[in-house]
Amino acid sequence: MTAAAGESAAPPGRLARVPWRAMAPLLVLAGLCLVLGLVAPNFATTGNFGRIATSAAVPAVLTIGATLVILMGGIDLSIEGAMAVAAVAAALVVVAVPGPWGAVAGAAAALATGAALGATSGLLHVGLRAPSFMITLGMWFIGLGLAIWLVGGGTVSVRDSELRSLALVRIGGLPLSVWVALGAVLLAWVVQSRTRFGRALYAIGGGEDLAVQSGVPVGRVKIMAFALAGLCYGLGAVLAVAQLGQGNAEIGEGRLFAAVSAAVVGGTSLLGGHGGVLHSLVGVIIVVVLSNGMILLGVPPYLQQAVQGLLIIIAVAVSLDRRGQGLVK
Amino acid sequence: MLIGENLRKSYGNVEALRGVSLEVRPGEVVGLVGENGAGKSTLMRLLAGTQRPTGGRILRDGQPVTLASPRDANALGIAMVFQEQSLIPNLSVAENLFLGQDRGFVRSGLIDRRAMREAALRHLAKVGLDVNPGRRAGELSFAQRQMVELAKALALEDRVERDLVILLDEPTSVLEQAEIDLLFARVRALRSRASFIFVSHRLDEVLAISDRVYVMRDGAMVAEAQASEMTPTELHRMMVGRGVRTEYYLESRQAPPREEVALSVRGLGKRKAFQDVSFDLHQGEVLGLAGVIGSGREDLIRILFGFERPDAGRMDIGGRVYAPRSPAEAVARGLGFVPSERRTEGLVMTLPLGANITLARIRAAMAPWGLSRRRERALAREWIDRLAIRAPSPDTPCRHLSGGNQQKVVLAKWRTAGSRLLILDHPTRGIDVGAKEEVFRLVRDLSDEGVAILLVADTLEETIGLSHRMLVMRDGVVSAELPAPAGGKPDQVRVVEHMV
Amino acid sequence: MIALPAPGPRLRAVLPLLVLLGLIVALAVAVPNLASPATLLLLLADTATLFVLAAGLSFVIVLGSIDLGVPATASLAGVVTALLLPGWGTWAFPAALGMGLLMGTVTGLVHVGLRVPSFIASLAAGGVTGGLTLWLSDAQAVTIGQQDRARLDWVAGETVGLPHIVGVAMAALLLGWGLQRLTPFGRFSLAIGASEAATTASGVRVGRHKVLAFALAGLFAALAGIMLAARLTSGSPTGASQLLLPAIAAVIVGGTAITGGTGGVVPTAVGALTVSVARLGMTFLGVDAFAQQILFGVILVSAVAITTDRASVVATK
Amino acid sequence: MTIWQPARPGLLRRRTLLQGMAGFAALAATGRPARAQDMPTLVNSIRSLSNPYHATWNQGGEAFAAAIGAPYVTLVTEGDSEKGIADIRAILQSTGGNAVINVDPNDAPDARPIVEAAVAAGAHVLTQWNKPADLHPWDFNPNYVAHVSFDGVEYGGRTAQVLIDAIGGAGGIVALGGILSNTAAIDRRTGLDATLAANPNVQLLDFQVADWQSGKAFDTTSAWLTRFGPDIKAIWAANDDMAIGALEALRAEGLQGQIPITGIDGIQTAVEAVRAGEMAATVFWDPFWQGAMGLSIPYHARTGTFDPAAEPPEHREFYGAATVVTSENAEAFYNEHIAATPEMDFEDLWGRVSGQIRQS
Repeated sequence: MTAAAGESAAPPGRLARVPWRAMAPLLVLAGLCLVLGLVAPNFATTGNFGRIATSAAVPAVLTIGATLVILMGGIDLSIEGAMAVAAVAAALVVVAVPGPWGAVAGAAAALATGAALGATSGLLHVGLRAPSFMITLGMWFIGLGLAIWLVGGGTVSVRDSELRSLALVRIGGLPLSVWVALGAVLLAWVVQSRTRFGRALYAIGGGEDLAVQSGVPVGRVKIMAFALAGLCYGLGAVLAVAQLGQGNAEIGEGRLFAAVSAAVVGGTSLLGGHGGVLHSLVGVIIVVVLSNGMILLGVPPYLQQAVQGLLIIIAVAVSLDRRGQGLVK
Repeated sequence: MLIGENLRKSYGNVEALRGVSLEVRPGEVVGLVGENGAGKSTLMRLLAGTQRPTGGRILRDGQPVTLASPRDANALGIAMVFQEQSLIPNLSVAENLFLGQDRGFVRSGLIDRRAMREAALRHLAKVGLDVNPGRRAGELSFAQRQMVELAKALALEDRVERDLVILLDEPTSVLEQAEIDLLFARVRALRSRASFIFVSHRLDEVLAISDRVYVMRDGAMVAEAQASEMTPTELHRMMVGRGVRTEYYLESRQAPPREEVALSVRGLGKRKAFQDVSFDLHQGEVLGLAGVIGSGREDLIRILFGFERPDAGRMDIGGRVYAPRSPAEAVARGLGFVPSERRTEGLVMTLPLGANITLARIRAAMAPWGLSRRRERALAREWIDRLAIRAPSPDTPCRHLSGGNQQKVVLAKWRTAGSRLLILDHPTRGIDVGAKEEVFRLVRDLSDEGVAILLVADTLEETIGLSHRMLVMRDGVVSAELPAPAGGKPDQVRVVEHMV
Repeated sequence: MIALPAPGPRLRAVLPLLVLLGLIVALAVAVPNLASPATLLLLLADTATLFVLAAGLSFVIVLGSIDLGVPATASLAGVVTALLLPGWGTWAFPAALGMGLLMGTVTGLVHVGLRVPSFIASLAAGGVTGGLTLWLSDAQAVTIGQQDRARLDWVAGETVGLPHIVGVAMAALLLGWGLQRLTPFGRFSLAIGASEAATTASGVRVGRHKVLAFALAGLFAALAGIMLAARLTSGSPTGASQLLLPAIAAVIVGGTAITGGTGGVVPTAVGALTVSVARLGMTFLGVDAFAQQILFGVILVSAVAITTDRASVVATK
Repeated sequence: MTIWQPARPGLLRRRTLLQGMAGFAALAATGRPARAQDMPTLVNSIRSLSNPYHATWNQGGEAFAAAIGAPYVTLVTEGDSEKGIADIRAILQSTGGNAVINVDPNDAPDARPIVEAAVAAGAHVLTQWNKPADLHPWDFNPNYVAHVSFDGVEYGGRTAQVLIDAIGGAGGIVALGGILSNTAAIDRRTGLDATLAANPNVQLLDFQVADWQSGKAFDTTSAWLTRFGPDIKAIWAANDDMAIGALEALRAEGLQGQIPITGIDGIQTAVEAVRAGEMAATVFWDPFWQGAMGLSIPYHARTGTFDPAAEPPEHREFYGAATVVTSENAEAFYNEHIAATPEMDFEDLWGRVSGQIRQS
């Protein structure tokens, strides 16, 4: 996807240098909040913003993981499977290890399981040189199956474990999970823009063959990216278990398409090389605000599904930098 | 000191380099000239490590070395400034400069952006380019990108103790005159730290900048001389060898074109590519477009075939307005296009011969009850015989054919489609000599059948040899229109004057 | 280029079939009273709906794109059939097929017109179709009354032991094979999937063929929806929602590369049967229900590993 | 031209290994091959094993099978009607009809093809929850033994009544529904609406769908807290998973226990919440009973203990007795059902019959 030929002379004036394309998702979010603020009853209240943040915590962490893979031009469908097996692992360990250490061990178990599943996806993708779409689809089933097998399909309750403090202890009006999610986004932003690994993601997304020629260790970076993505899904599982007080295989249901569409709505291009974790965060907030707003407006349930579909098309069509677009597959 | 000894390279049965030797002494600027297809780019790719020789060896400071990849070459202080873009568009200038080499800027795990920015500014200063290192490479102009690539090559200095060897492949083709002067000033200033190999079509430039000049022809080194003792015309004669080989281009078969106008173009223009181009193309006529890279001839033919829309001007075919919005409309109006990128735009590599031949006019393979493989195979066999295509069977995927045979399949595709106007974009690029002659015969056959041909050839000699008439373009404007009748072919040097 | 000694093209085309036959033989050995024609018919009948949906999907995948909205279109067709049967009689079927064609065309136009990646365009279109289906069915399964059930006979019935649904699936296979093998659209789909640039430069109207592929995917999805509704004598708004992943698996396991340029409905038929045999086999062998998911994932990964043509692939995304 | 040079021979060996593994994995699976002998195979067909309700159902089936020493198979539909029917047909084929099937159809219409297939194969079948209104066991004597359901309408209504009593008969209620098109969701909503109609000064502020999932219930409830805030006096949920989700949303804002919540299914976390006073009520179907007796009744019909044709209609289509667990009986219920593993008298076939199913 080479850039458009010779379009270098940007129109004169400061305003013109602002990349309108990259701002489109922010404009969509601002517009959405404006409309809802006017129309929906007490939408623009601190309480509601707090609740939006709480609901956005888990999807945000999942979308970061998905973004790392999408930046390279790949796709990761194993979110729901990785999250399920990580959640079940966390709950089992929390119950098994007595005392406050149980929560810490549980969280570690979830992160490790997620990372392990992610690394496996990466190894298979690089080793067998098979498309990431299909490898992660297989890993989705494997993850889900493992989760069901570990607890015989049941649910492990962690109602009174210290892990719940992530969801119940509030600082500055927001539960710990929101701060953890923000921390994760910040960390991911630093990794993405300030580490060699992060820049390699963009290099692979922008021109993999050039990156190989320049000596970027593409294979290692890809495996690391899938492993880090798995780590994010493990963290998402920890936050979800803390929030719902239980771990079972159904915890990941419906989270995949929400995460991928949030990343794309936020401006992270599926072709790789463009966007990033901040773009995806904006996408997540748009999706969560929309569903929150639709409930406040009392939109009938089956219309909500249609509205979400339309939003995705509008946001993607608006933010697509069609000028530099190669072939749209 | 960099020495190449008896280097050979062949692609399948096409021998691109037949035992070439050259030497680059420290602080020296060596010129390398030769026609398209003479093997210049192949030699450069061997020295830069992007490809591996099939024979001979490379010595660096006396030691034989094997260059498996550009990284190996960089480690030995050899860097190449590519002709096409080798920058990653979505990364910043600084990141492109240090791609794969950014280990030095890492402080406690994080890239020290300020240090990287300063280093980038330092390297950019070396090539006199004041551009914000934070800007994305995709937003720079061609000329700016060329300068960044030069800076990237020079950045090797920090990492390699020995003196550098920098390979410049057609660096001036996209630059304005002012930028060329700047580049030459930089090269002269850097002679203390690096030696250069300078490849260009512009013979005057090569002589101006180089100490010594090598001349290549048909994959072999034919001459080596001090630049001061050479003139462009002498250089050109050596490049071409014994005069224009009249019979090589079947000049005897160049019949005069017909009266009917196949295509008339008036005042055609495209911003930043070319302006005010007008010409008439007659049936059976071969109109050659001459010009160096950046003259606008490539953009012109892509507009004629509907890949892009012009900003100004009018075109007519057979009296009716012709403004194609897509290649499909161009084909519908009887145009055909033999692309320079044969493997990506010319053929569907995984599909067999027969399928490619009927791609432009599927009706040719349709029986009443549907697409008939039998009819398609018969058509393919017919073209295999008529064009002497060496292919095991009509069902072999095109990927397994040699360059020359692939080109014949492309031509067969457009003959099957019955194109009345054919655009040939570097038709003989990357194919062996034998196949070239067959392409020339095909061009003659087409011309005799009244097909109008617009030719963008690899070499000036080929353009002159094949064309009835030539349009010379320079920097987006038609600088001259020269007749090239059989027996009255213009002298190459006179044409070059209009080109450069 | 050191070409990896990947299996030759002829072997790769036959490989999925060998895997299928291997599985069937293994199953027949493991569960003796299974090896009977009745079981084979049972297997074909149970695979029919999945195959028709996957066949529709294969039109789009051969082009190098993907359509995640086909299950929603199938459910829509099921609901439309159930709603219109009492009033329109047998005209309900063409109406349902028409709806499928419409939704597929819309998805295609969004993908080609707005240049939105097909992954997102079809995901979003599926959301809209799903909403429409819930609204039409007033969010509940629409049962087909006793008096209209006779009209379903062409799908749900049997003659001399041969289930009609298998006949319908065979007809769909023949139609798909015809479209892909005998029509210019079929040839151009393969060419676009293999190299869109070369096909465009040969004067093919690529956009038009892409929209047609999505429309056909919608049509086949609608037929699958009708088959599902007929077998269950009712149209449910979420009837086909679970069929997306097995359908994609069927296309890939059959040997059609996800990147396009190869395969079609015939390999997809092999893939659909393989998926059914694998799922059924696991039930027959009494494979622990927990392990079935894991096994299915493993089979998917190994199928991809075998069918991906690695020799020419430089960078797989 | 492959720039990536994986010219390691190892890769080829790994691919042949993969091919081998895929083939044998299907064969050498861990399950028990089905032994053909006189004892019928007991089959439980349920939605999935990833939800606690059906997991307990499965344990009931295993307990009964172990008690009588019969082979036991679990089939899961994963929400796919086609797969549900295909799997049952497959089991009928492999057991030659010598089977007893206890099925919770994925959707009401699925019951017809399943019953017809079972009867044709000579197996005995008992359906639970979903079946088409015009499909009756007595039309397929003796193989279609019975249909057990739980009066979604009654218990949807009774849990609503518990809420109305808890909030003193007045105020706003919000309701969380299951997957829109599921019969259970529609029945329970009908019960809720009926009770609301009988209490004019209680109004339904909003009804939203959370697809039986606690995650969606959490988000919906927190949005409600914004929209209605203090006006929400009680939350009605069509199942326990969604009730727990709503409870956790309240707990995140320290409101747990202040707003009564009711769910249905009687899963362990819900019963514990009722004991802790954080939930007003749940309805315990006793999935363990459903899994066990759903097999025991048709098994006894097959072995001749009773002739289904001779049984009265309320034994052929009956509502199972369910226990509404409220704060009063929570403690006793917990000790009997959750703490101790319930020992079950598999012979007491009709002990839980509570009235014939209303013919709609």
